[in-house]
Amino acid sequence: MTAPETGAEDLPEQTSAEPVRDEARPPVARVEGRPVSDLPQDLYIPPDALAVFLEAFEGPLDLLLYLIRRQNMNILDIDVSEITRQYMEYISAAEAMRFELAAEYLVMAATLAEIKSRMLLPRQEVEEDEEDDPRAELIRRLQQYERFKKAAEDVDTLPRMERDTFPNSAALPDLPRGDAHPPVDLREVLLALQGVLQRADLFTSHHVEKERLSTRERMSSILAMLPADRFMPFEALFTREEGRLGVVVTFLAMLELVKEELIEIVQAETLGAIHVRARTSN
Amino acid sequence: MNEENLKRVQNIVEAALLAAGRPLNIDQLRDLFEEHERPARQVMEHVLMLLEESCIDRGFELKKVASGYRFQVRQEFAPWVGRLFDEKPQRYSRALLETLALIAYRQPITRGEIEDIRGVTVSSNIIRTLQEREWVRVVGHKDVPGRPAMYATTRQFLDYFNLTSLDELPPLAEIRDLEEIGREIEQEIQAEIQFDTPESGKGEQPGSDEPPTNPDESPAQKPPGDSSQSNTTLH
Amino acid sequence: MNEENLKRVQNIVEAALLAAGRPLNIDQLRDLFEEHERPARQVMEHVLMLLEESCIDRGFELKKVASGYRFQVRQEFAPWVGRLFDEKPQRYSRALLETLALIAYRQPITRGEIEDIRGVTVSSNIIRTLQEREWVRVVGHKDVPGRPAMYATTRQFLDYFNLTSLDELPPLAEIRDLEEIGREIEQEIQAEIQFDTPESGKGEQPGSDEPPTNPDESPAQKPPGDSSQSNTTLH
Repeated sequence: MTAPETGAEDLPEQTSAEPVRDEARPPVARVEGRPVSDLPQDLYIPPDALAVFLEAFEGPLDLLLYLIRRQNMNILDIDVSEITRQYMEYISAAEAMRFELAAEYLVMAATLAEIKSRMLLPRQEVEEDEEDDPRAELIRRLQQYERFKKAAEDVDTLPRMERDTFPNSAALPDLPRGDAHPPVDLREVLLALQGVLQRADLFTSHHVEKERLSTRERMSSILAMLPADRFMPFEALFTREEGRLGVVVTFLAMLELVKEELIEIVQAETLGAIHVRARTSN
Repeated sequence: MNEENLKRVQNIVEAALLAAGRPLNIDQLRDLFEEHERPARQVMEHVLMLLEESCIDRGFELKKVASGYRFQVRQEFAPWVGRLFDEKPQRYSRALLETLALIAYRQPITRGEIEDIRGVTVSSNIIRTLQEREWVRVVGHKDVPGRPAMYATTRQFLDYFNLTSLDELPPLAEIRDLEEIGREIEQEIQAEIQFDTPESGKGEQPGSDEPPTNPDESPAQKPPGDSSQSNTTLH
Repeated sequence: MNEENLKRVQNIVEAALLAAGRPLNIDQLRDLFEEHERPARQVMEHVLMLLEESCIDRGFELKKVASGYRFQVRQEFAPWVGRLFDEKPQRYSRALLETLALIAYRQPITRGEIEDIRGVTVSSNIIRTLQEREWVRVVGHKDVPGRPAMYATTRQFLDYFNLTSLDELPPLAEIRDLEEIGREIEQEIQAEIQFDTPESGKGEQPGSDEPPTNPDESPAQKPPGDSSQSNTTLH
């Protein structure tokens, strides 16, 4: 913002604006300097109504705006003494009936009183400098508040969900099951095992340690191969390709399975065929 | 893409938007297709236009909001549809709306700054309600004593109020000072004959009152008038 | 009722069915209208027929179900719509990983035996998940009261972890020495979680019984001192 003086130099016509502005003022706003002849008639408010009345305002700025609008005043040219007088009426009425006012109302009362007294001081005739206008700050605040008050009203009128429109949806058809398997890192599995082992203190159990996992693996596969209801020839559990080691591992696995009573081995006659089946209780 | 294919894409998009029940953006819609059949962005935009046209004269419309496209009830039918729901649409207090408006138009803004303009304290309830509704979030802390939180609006706020960006908010009234009003009155008088409003205000207060374009990409715009380097700290 | 009115009723019904998110029957639909404008049942039936026809060749259809009418996404678009709900898979729980490890190292093993070692019950969900993933299968039933199933790992398990045989799993004794791996993997998991957060966690994923792995519980945090001792006592 340019300083007011330079602004006037930049716009020469502006210097002649002052008298023009005076004349252009709407008559309703020309209360300044004149004796106030017509008192507002609606100042008396019953106590209950006053409480409701004050609660309807969002604070002192809102109340002031109301008073200004009711007087058909222009914000930019408020009659401070009149507005102060009306404002004080409400405040003292509220205090008289011990209606608890927010502190902001009292601060505003003080501000108004101060502006009013400064307005009464003899003014130097440097009209163009509105920094000297004691009302400037108040006017700025009123305007600022008013624009956001208006903005809030505008926001309230925007078409909004649940009032002006509703989101649409339709029922789902049968959806294909997504293949949503989480990835697993083997190290995660091992870490998990470590945790269990610590808890179970299985390290002391050499039983676990001694076994080669290939034996365990073979135990599983033998069990999976064996039908529960009938015997299977012993030889069917081996494959030639695995060679000697395969036989040994299979044999160890079978011994382990027998020991754990998971399978039974039957040989009908000496040197006869060996048959194996999974153990069942029946 | 031939017409038949276009129609199929249109139906898939329609099906997806109705299945989702929430806004989907163009990327999300394109991702529904396997790579070899995925429509180009322009095709998708065209399809959305066709879809919009196909709902003219129906009970619902395709609406673009901040997070994408969604189907919603046409406003003219809201009174009937509203009867489906027991609860009356919530009315928001002036205090809440004013706080929301200040955050929307002046973000990022602290509670203290809101209170300065409104001239009253802002209750914690209001801030909490706005945050619970996910209309408002903390985008940083101002680097002043007490490090107060700075608030900004969210994408959900825009979605809720049927906006695609903050640009679509109703314009904020211009603020005028005493000097300006003097000039204006003079102009009014001179312009009795030819009425012509210059673009006043806009150039004189650069950006200060214009809402940032995209709240998500610029969550911590500096407060208006702040020219120092880092008044603002982000999360 | 003239054509214009009919069209209006049709649009209101359409809007209501799309907004309701549940089936509405004819009475409920008629209740949306004030008494003086309420369409007769036959009119409503006619309107519903018109509505059904208006959705031919679209992505959705009007369906009559037990509790009324509803709009439903057409089955033919399920493959595309389904991708909307393809969530990023959540991580497996510690409980699941422990169970898997015990089956791998102690197979064939019953659930009861797993529980004995872990000291807590193993949920059926875990076993089911492992079976669905085809990492674990039942290889028999133990000949004890209740004949519990015995579990073993599968070829798919070996394939997934790039093993040719279980022998390639590190011996148990080495597992105590995993602190290094533990720390390493934890960092990876953390990094992944950080990547995931912006989109995930919306709570759109029902039915995931397993809480996500909590990296804080990871055994890698145990004091390093006590590993050196027991390590030597084994073998």
